Amino acid sequence: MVPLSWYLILSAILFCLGVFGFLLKRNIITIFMSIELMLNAVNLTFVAFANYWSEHGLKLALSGHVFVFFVMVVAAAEAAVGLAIIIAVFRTRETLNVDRVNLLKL
Amino acid sequence: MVHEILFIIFGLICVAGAVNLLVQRHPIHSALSLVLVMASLALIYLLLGAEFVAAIQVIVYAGAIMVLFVFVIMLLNAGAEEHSPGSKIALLMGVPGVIVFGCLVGWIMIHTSTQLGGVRINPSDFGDTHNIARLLFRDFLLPFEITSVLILIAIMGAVVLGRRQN
Amino acid sequence: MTHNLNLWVIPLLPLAGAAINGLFGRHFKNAVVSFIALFFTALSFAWAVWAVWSAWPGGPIPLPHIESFGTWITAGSFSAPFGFYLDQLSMVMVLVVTGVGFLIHIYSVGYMAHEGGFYRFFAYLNLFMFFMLTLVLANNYLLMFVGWEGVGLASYLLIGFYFLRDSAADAGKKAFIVNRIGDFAFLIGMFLLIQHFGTLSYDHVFNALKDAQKFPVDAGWGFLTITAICLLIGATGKSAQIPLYVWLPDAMEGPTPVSALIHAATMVTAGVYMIARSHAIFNLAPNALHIVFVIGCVTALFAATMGIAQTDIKRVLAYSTVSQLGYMVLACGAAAYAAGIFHLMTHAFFKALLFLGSGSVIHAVGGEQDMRRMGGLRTKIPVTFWTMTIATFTISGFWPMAAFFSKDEILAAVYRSPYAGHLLWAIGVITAGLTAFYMFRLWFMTFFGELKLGAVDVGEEAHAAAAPAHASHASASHSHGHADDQSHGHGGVHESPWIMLAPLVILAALSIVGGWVGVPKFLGGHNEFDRFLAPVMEQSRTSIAEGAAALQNTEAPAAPPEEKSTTEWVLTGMSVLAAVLGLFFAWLLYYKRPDLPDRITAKIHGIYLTVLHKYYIDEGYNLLFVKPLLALSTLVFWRGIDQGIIDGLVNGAGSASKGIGNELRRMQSGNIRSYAAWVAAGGAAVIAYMIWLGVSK
Amino acid sequence: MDIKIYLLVSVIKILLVIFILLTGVAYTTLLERKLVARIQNRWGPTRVGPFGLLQPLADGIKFILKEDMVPDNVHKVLYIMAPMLALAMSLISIAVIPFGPSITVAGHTTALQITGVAHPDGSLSDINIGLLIILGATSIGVYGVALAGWSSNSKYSLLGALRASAQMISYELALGLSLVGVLLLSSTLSLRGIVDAQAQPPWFGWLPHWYIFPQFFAFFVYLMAAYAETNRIPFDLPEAETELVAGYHTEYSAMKFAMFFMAEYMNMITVACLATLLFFGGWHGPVPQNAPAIVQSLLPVFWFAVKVFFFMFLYIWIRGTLPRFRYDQLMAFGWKFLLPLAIANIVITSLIVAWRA
Repeated sequence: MVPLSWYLILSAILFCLGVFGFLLKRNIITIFMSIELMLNAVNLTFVAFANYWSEHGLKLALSGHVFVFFVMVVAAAEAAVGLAIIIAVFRTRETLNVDRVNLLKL
Repeated sequence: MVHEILFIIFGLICVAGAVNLLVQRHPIHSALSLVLVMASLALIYLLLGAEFVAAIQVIVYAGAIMVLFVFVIMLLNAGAEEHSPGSKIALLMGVPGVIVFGCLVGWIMIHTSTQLGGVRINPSDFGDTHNIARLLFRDFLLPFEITSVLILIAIMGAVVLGRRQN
Repeated sequence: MTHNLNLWVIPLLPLAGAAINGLFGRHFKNAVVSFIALFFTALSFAWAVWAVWSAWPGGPIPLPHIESFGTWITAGSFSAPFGFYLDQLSMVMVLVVTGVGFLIHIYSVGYMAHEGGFYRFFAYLNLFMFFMLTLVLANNYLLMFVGWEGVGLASYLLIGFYFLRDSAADAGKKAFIVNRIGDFAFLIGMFLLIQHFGTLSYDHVFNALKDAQKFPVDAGWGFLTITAICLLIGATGKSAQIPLYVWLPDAMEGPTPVSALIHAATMVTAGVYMIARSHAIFNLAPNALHIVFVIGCVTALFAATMGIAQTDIKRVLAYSTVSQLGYMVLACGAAAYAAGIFHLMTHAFFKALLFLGSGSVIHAVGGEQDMRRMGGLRTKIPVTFWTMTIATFTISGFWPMAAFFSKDEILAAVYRSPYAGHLLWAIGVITAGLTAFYMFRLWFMTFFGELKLGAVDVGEEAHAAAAPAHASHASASHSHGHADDQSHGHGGVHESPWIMLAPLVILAALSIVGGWVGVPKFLGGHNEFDRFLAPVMEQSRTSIAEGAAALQNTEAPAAPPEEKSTTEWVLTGMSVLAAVLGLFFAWLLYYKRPDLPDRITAKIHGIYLTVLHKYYIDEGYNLLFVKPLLALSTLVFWRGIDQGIIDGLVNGAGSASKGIGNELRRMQSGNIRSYAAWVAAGGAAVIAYMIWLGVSK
Repeated sequence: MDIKIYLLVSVIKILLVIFILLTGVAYTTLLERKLVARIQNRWGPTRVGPFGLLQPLADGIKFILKEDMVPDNVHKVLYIMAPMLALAMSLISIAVIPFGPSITVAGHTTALQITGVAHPDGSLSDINIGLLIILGATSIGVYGVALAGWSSNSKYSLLGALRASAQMISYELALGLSLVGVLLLSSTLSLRGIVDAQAQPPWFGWLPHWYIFPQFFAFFVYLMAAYAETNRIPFDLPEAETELVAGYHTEYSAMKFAMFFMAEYMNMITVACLATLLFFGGWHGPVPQNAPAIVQSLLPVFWFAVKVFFFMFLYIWIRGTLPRFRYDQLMAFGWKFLLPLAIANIVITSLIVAWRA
């Protein structure tokens, strides 16, 4: 019998770490990974709450899982497009450092 | 009891992986630590009785998305990230902001943990494939279709972006 | 309803033609274009004939026959139906519009043969037909207004047909703007109607007006009078009455068939039609009726006098059109709506004939429009000559031509009418004389004497004479020049092709027999036309007398006194005499003693110039309205409000945002992580706020 | 049941399975060498032991005793981690595979499956997403290859790894989709459930109720994709000797190389087992009713082993027969042929299922 708040705190921690990653890392790919980390944190809350509500006999508690799937789909799409963008950027700028990619045009 | 122990173990692994993601300079290490986070998250999902989600988490996230990341890192042969003058705003505003954010949320959670109550490992028919499939293909059919369209568009976009303009 | 005549087909057919020609005509051969135009017009004419035939009074179909297609606009309590309305009045109009329109289409095929933008011309012409038919068939004022504006548009397009020529474009603009003034008043009138009747459909309004208690004769200046006056102003705009007639003469910039169709036969009569249509309102507003009366009379006289001095053949006809319209309005003012419509019909015939004839003449002499350069065309273009002759005699009101009957009926009605009838009747007669005079002047100058093409140089008066005359002359020669120069230069006068002559002949026949439907009693006729329209005008007879009575607060005579036929004879005699005098003087001055006119003009130079300059009306308007408006809009609206305030605001906003942006730009460092920092801080703030809410609760 | 006994039994099962598996791997290599030799009209290893039967042992000893060298400038941690990862993943996927119904030893009944549990009432419960776990393990297995190639800091390895990961990612799709048809028919993700779903009376009285017959295309796609997943000929581009020396394990030697080697062969076995379970009715086969209990419980395992052996044989046979694809051909084959075929199969199958329901 684990308190729900543990899960939520865990996801909060992960989320904050993800934001830190976003704020502090310089490599575009790593920043992307931080975003994925945040998404995962959110997924954790979804799943935890799904379980929690099914405990409390809520219908459609499983929709939490479904939302997780949707988040995954979005993450996959984002990863595909984002990595393609990264490759394109790298081709033109020869760098992955976001601080060097702060102009819209070369 | 077992539940708590397992949760603590995997939660700690998660946090450790996430922290490692931050401290590592080389993207591939970050990627691997993220994979670690995801794997242990999958196990936590199992604790929450969401075995299907757990499996999908491993297959899709760890197995596909992260492989894609690693693949790109290898392709671009990205080295350790070099130091560059970051943005002061990020340091002066973002970091404290995030800390405050985390502290506040944590405070709320601890504050309300007693009212919230807890979760236990459900009977296995909770998160099993049949129910999820029923939900996904009946109640959420339209969103499902829309997400598939989204994926399709993303694929096209990736192809277009990835093609070498010449 | 049991009987469905599908009236909507009548206007829709020309629209189809317009659409086809306008959209694809560019790629068609001229033959195809003209076929399409003619086909749809003819079909519409046939349909109209069939509809009228099957709806003939006494037939199975009760009149007025309304075909409604549901409501068109609904706004609160107000709702405008969308439907067509066929009664004796619209029957006449439909027949005139489609019939004359069809003839003029035929004529145009020959006339425009060598013009550029052939398809454009016919598309516009068909479009005009569509709107005109909508106008006359509408079953409410709003739909009528649609047609009203539509014909305005069509006429604008067609006046400016040679849009490369500034004068044409200006004329188009002038027509459009002047008409806007009238339309503005018309709109106000409609609003008043909506305010008081809650609807615009004829039958509702008129039935409501039947209720004598609710709407007694408005002797003062009640809303009925105001409404009537507004409608009247609208009519003056469309029908080129004083004070808004100024656009019509310039409208001659357009191709001649256009002048014939739009600016003589159909569109300009829309105002008269509208007055006749709303006779129920006018009858109850004697003051308004009085104003109509005066306006019509004055217009008739002034236009006639102006017509005398013009040297441009089409302008002469333009002014005669204005004066004839004045006649019709006069008739309406005398509450002799039937007479007005009667004259409208005959006028449609002979004035279209005159214009087409003049077009044929211009065509013959290679684009020359100045009558002083013409002459002796009698033998060279016989058919045109004879048809023109018939037309001239008709407009001058000789027995047994059409105008004789219609004009006489008007004059008689005027004489009968209770407001200072006799004086205005006298003016009417004088106008008739003047009309005869300038028409025969035209006739003699054009067809008799010897051809003086390019011989005479136009005197400085002519130079002083309205500049557009020259522009149009130049333009016409330009527009025909290329056609004629190849074939036979300026000298080679030639008869027009039969496709142009056939309509002339038909119209000539109509101008002769057209009037016989309205032979007054004392001439042994039964005035069928009057009786035909009677059901529509049934109120005229009675309440007009009441109106007059109310105006002079005397006891209303039970019925208008039935004149003794002797009076009729006298009146008729007078008008015929006037016509003969006009013929005589014209003959004297322009055939027998061609030197006289110059001497006379030399004597009364001032007056002559005044007349030549059309009483400086245009200049006056320029001075009174255009210049002040221009100054106002330049100084106040443009410099002051627009540049000062509005631009100031806009630029101020722009510069302000620019300044702010300059500051905020620092936020947009392009550094993703600083953006993320903002987001994070914002999220923290939001959470803190929510917690604060929760705590404070 | 008692948790201690459960753990004990599980440990025993794990050890047993690993032992059998490693032996199987070892002798698969021998089998391969022999068969390929025969196909190429040679003898193959004959010296060590009778018919060279001890050859695998010698190889093993060689691997173990060889110097375990780590080249310079490799990324040490990952370099060492990669082969372990590969091996571990291939072992994990074995864990959910049922080899037979259940067996009773010393009055104690257990399922012939590491993750299977036998309830006192004789019913067997299985982890209900076994198939997904196998897929997950294989997809994680990609990391082994990728990291190996990247960490060993050599262009051959890197190219091999790139090829390998690209190829595995692409063919995972076809693999997963080809399984959906079977899942639609059996309507469960538990491998045991799938096998039981094939335990129905045969079609037309003689044709065994195996899913290969209704799902032949799925089977074909699965086989091709599986070969690609295991980097076997004709899809062994990641280790194409003629182009990339040895692909992603160019820089590896001794035990680390052996791990890759074992991982590859274990994957082959896993694939074979999976094919058996999904398409060939698993352990079902003629079992005499009046045979002793031990035979009753082991004969199915025998049938299972026979079917798996057939697939291993097929592997080797194909290796000995077919040439290697070109890389673009490989990708085209995966994306433009297998994937559409699998999708079409899914559509048709689901239509039929829906129609039957």
